[in-house]
Amino acid sequence: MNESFTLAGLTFRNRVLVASGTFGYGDEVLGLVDVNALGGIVTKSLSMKPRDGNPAPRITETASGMLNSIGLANIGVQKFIEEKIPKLSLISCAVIANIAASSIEEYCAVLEALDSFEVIAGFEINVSCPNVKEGGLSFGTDKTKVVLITKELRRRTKKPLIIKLTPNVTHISEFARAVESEGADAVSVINTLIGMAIDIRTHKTKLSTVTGGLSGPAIKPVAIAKVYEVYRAVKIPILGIGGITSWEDAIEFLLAGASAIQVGTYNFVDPSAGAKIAAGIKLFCEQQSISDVGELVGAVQAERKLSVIESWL
Amino acid sequence: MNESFTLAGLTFRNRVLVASGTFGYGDEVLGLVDVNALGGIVTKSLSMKPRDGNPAPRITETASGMLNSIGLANIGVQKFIEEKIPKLSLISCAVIANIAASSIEEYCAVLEALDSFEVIAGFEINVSCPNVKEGGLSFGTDKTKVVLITKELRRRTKKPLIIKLTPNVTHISEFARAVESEGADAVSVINTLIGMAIDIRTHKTKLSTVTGGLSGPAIKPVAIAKVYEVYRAVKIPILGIGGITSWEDAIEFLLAGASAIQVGTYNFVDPSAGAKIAAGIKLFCEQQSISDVGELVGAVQAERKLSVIESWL
Amino acid sequence: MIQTHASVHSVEEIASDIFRLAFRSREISAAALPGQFVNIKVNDSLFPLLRRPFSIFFVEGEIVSIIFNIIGEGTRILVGKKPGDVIDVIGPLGNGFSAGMDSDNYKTALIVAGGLGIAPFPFFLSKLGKDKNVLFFVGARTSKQIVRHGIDHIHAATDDGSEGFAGNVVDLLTEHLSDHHYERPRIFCCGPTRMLRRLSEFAQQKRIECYASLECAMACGVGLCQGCPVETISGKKKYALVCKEGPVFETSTVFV
Amino acid sequence: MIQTHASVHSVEEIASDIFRLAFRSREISAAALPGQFVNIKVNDSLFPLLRRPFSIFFVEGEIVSIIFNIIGEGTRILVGKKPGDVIDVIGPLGNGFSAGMDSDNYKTALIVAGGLGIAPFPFFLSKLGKDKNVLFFVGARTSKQIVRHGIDHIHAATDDGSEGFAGNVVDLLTEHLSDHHYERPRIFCCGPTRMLRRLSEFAQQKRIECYASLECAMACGVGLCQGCPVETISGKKKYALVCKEGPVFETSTVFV
Ligand SMILES: Cc1cc2nc3c(=O)[nH]c(=O)nc-3n(C[C@H](O)[C@H](O)[C@H](O)COP(=O)(O)OP(=O)(O)OC[C@H]3O[C@@H](n4cnc5c(N)ncnc54)[C@H](O)[C@@H]3O)c2cc1C
Ligand SMILES: Cc1cc2nc3c(=O)[nH]c(=O)nc-3n(C[C@H](O)[C@H](O)[C@H](O)COP(=O)(O)OP(=O)(O)OC[C@H]3O[C@@H](n4cnc5c(N)ncnc54)[C@H](O)[C@@H]3O)c2cc1C
Ligand SMILES: Cc1cc2nc3c(=O)[nH]c(=O)nc-3n(C[C@H](O)[C@H](O)[C@H](O)COP(=O)(O)O)c2cc1C
Ligand SMILES: Cc1cc2nc3c(=O)[nH]c(=O)nc-3n(C[C@H](O)[C@H](O)[C@H](O)COP(=O)(O)O)c2cc1C
Ligand code: FES
Ligand code: FES
Repeated sequence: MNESFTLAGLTFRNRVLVASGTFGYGDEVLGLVDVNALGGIVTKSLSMKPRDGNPAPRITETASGMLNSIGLANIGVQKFIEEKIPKLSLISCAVIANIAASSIEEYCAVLEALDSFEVIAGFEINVSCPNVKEGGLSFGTDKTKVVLITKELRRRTKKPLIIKLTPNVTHISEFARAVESEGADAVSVINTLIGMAIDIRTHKTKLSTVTGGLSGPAIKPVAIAKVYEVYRAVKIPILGIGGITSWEDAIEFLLAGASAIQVGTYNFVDPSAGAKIAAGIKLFCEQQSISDVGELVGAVQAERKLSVIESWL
Repeated sequence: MNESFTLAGLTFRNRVLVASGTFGYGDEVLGLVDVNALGGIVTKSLSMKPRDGNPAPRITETASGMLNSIGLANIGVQKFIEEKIPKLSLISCAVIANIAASSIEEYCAVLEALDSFEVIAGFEINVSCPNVKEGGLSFGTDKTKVVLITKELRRRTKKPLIIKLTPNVTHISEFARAVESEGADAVSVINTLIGMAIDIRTHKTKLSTVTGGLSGPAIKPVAIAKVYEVYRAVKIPILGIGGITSWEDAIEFLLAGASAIQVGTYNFVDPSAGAKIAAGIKLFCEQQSISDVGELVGAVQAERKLSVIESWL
Repeated sequence: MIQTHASVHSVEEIASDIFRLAFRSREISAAALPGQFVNIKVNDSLFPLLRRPFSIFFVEGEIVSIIFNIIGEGTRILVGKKPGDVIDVIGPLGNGFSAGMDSDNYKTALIVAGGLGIAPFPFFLSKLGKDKNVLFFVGARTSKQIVRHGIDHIHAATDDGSEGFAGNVVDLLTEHLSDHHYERPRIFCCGPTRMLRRLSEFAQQKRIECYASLECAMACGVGLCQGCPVETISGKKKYALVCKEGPVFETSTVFV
Repeated sequence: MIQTHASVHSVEEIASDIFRLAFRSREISAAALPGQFVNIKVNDSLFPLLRRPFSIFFVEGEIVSIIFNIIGEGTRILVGKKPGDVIDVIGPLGNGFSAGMDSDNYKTALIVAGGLGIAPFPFFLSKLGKDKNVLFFVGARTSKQIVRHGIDHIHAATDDGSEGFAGNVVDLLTEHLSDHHYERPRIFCCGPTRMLRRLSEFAQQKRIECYASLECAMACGVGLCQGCPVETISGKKKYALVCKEGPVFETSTVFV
């Protein structure tokens, strides 16, 4: 049974990765978790300089989900190179560096700083970051900016380049198509939904930053719909993300069109979730006599016989 | 303690309504529920002709939420007038007719058919409907269409006109501003999020229509964020909707900027939820010596001292 | 239809992997008709969110009971209930079998139940007119999964042949009726949709009236959501609502 | 740090509305240090989603215990656990009090606990060097809510004056220390943030070293999410992570 998946020349041992910001730099739980049972690790978003992140409170729980506003707290690319890369060189699953930045120049600089390290197998670009030059609006909701970032980064690396799309747009497929034509090798779908919570006793927002990102099982149906929308729009592979807690969830994403999946929030509940999910997918495929997990990708039977008028609400 | 709320001359007894499509036409559970304890009832979306709705399955449960694709099944405006209006005339809370249509002409025709009935206190317009003439794309994601619908309907009624916005757009506040300037009296925020689920054994989608609308507690954080975004953008009142199950949830929406709220999915769990929530708000305000529930509207302390760069992720 | 906080009376395994939960409710027990169902909120948390519908299995005094097997989160929570625990129940709901069963136009009730489809029939039997003959055909995976509560004699069909006819219950019925003749029969059935479809065909061939209790996903159970359509064959409407107009339908109105 | 399915040993109310849950874990009991915590998944459902952190209250053989009061869904579920139920526990986590307590630089441990802030101290006491003097100041709403487990003598402060000093525990400590002198004191404390802040001020005035166990919302408890920052006064970093670098901090590093 073939579990592996190849993306622009990079082979992942299996189709289960851990999502950016939910598994540190891959070395936090080495004693607790067998990371080599994963297809890959995506690092916490890295920026050029270290970032302190937002004041407390940074997280709050919601119904089957959570809100976060970590503020891209990270050690910065230099310290990452010095302290983390040596440790990551010892593990055998693929390491994808996730990059976040507040200007296009910064995206390029971080990528260039990392590109030569062999252990960095590819890049995932977090475009859900505020564009400081233009008043802090997110790059990710502005197609021209996303296109520009993709173009500039594509010129600078031969490694797999994955653009991580935000779901907070009307048509995510337009963004996927745009980055596909700029040469992105894959898209990650989805980042968190914008959400907010208020403490009714204090009248204060439950996150210091007012709004934050909603993740966890609550958003899974939205993520599946976005993956399916993107799958019908582009040919490049999709890394499906959003609320995955079990191998059943992972297979649902594969059926919807994801070539691989990432486990996010659920790592906080069970740091071994990724390894368990990979094992679950394997067992399921063996039991169903599926010889390659890839057969499941996009295999949903979505009978779109229905007239359009019947298709909404 | 003043619980009431006045919108364009229409006074609601309290700030708790039941949402369209989740309470039938108001007469289904008359034996079970005291509807007069509600501020108002919003009817199931009405179209000109009766609509059968979508094939089964139309609903599926998700983590702290549900997906639906009812397909706007309704008895049509004529039968509504003949069979439901006489019954609705016997209840004392405000009745808002919700209108859904597949063309601008149809929106106008339904509104005109209902405008003369005294029991219809106002209109809520569901713009999350496919625009049949233009290939079935939702009116609700196209600002020019939403503007046009508002303009045409505004000309045709003096009753309160509420536009119900879809959350499936990049900036919902732009839609709110646009309908405000066309004379809408209020906006309802939010309709369902687009979502999808797949049965991994059969590979079939769990809804006959592939995608559907996600509702319930899972979406509450998204709804709160959208209400807050709209609150900062417009002066007209907001009817807050999305995942409300308790008076605490209702107050969270008021704090975020909603002038009143609507209970949707949770009616299915507890058809008396609306009445209980109204009672809970009342008790809370009395205990806190709040003399008017309206004091809570928009009273969130959102300390936006943070620099923009810190405000996302 | 009432909404009540009912006290759990007992939970017991009445057949292999099949559980009976009994609760006390004066109002529901007084109003219940065979074939109706109750809609239960299994806990007061937001997960699982929706109520779970279950046929009324039996009513004895103020005690109403349901039977179920463990499918997912909802039934897993139900099986853990202890006497005295409180559950939020809405019921009785739906039309029930009454239209078909309280009729002089038949003499023999042929009851056909597949698996958990046995659920409505003990109560049905207890309310059936004394003038009727009853034949009870029960299909199950294995002998251990046959629910026998309140039923004197059954014609069993088991997948593994561990009791009665080895095979499915529709074949058993067909075979049985080819050998035996009954006075003015009528079929009442509940079970997997495939079984109901086959029975519907058989009944139409034999010109026997056939009433089936259907299952489908439900959000509200009371007609608020329009979430439970079944396509109707004739009639003005394309769909009927299983929760309100059903769950019992004359099969020729819903199956071709 | 290990992740284990631990078997619940007992759940009991040890003071008014305060519960003790004990579970069996060889690995966690062997590794635990005073002031560390465990992170518990209270059920295997998706609601509540995240683990719940609790200080290690006591370790006896292989039995680890925590104490808590009922706050929301998570603690409500925990209190319903029965002996033999299995809970998923990650622990022991965090730094614990060791840095401060295993030191020759003090002689008298002044322990100050507010409410549930008592939680880490019975275990702390059981591990404290025999050469230390201990004074135990405990604040609670009322006498009935004072947890006395494994503690011989306490100086109580109650809000309602039902036992000891009527008022808050910081005032009690202040008053007590104005009358008494202790050899080379050091403060160890846990409780509401406001109390810790006041103690920190007091300690800085008196030039007493003070170690506090902090609480804050946590998503992972192991350093993966960066969700639990506490602002640090000095040092190169603006924030420290409560779950990894804490929960115990020398108060002058986190409170002004
Ligand atoms: C009118 C009616 C009567 C029923 N009577 C019985 C009965 O007497 N005994 C019995 O064991 N079961 C009965 N069922 C099915 C029962 O409702 C489901 O087995 C139960 O809801 C499963 O819940 P769960 O949380 O354990 O499963 P999950 O699979 O976790 O449930 C997920 C969702 O799917 C729905 N669902 C799952 N299975 C079914 C199903 N077969 N039919 C409808 N919805 C389903 C649930 O309600 C829930 O919304 C009946 C269903 C209906 C509609
Ligand atoms: C290191 C540490 C040690 C702790 N030790 C104890 C202890 O020994 N005894 C005890 O009773 N409590 C302790 N707490 C607090 C305990 O974790 C919360 O009371 C508990 O999580 C409440 O969960 P709930 O589901 O009942 O409440 P809910 O209010 O429903 O929880 C909602 C969310 O808020 C979080 N939360 C709620 N209250 C707190 C809180 N005070 N601190 C942090 N997060 C919170 C929950 O973890 C959850 O994510 C400790 C917290 C931390 C961080
Ligand atoms: C605490 C937290 C921190 C995150 N940090 C990042 C990040 O640094 N970069 C990024 O691209 N995504 C980040 N994400 C988004 C996740 O990678 C993922 O896209 C999202 O959480 C949805 O998946 P989930 O529902 O499985 O968590 C973060 C999510 C969480 C919950
Ligand atoms: C089953 C179902 C049917 C609905 N039908 C309609 C409808 O006909 N018209 C409409 O404007 N909104 C409809 N909605 C949307 C709700 O009114 C509400 O906006 C949404 O469900 C979010 O609120 P909630 O999370 O409280 O359910 C429907 C929702 C559900 C769940
Ligand atoms: S289940 Fe809601 S209408 Fe039938
Ligand atoms: S709780 Fe996740 S890093 Fe501390």
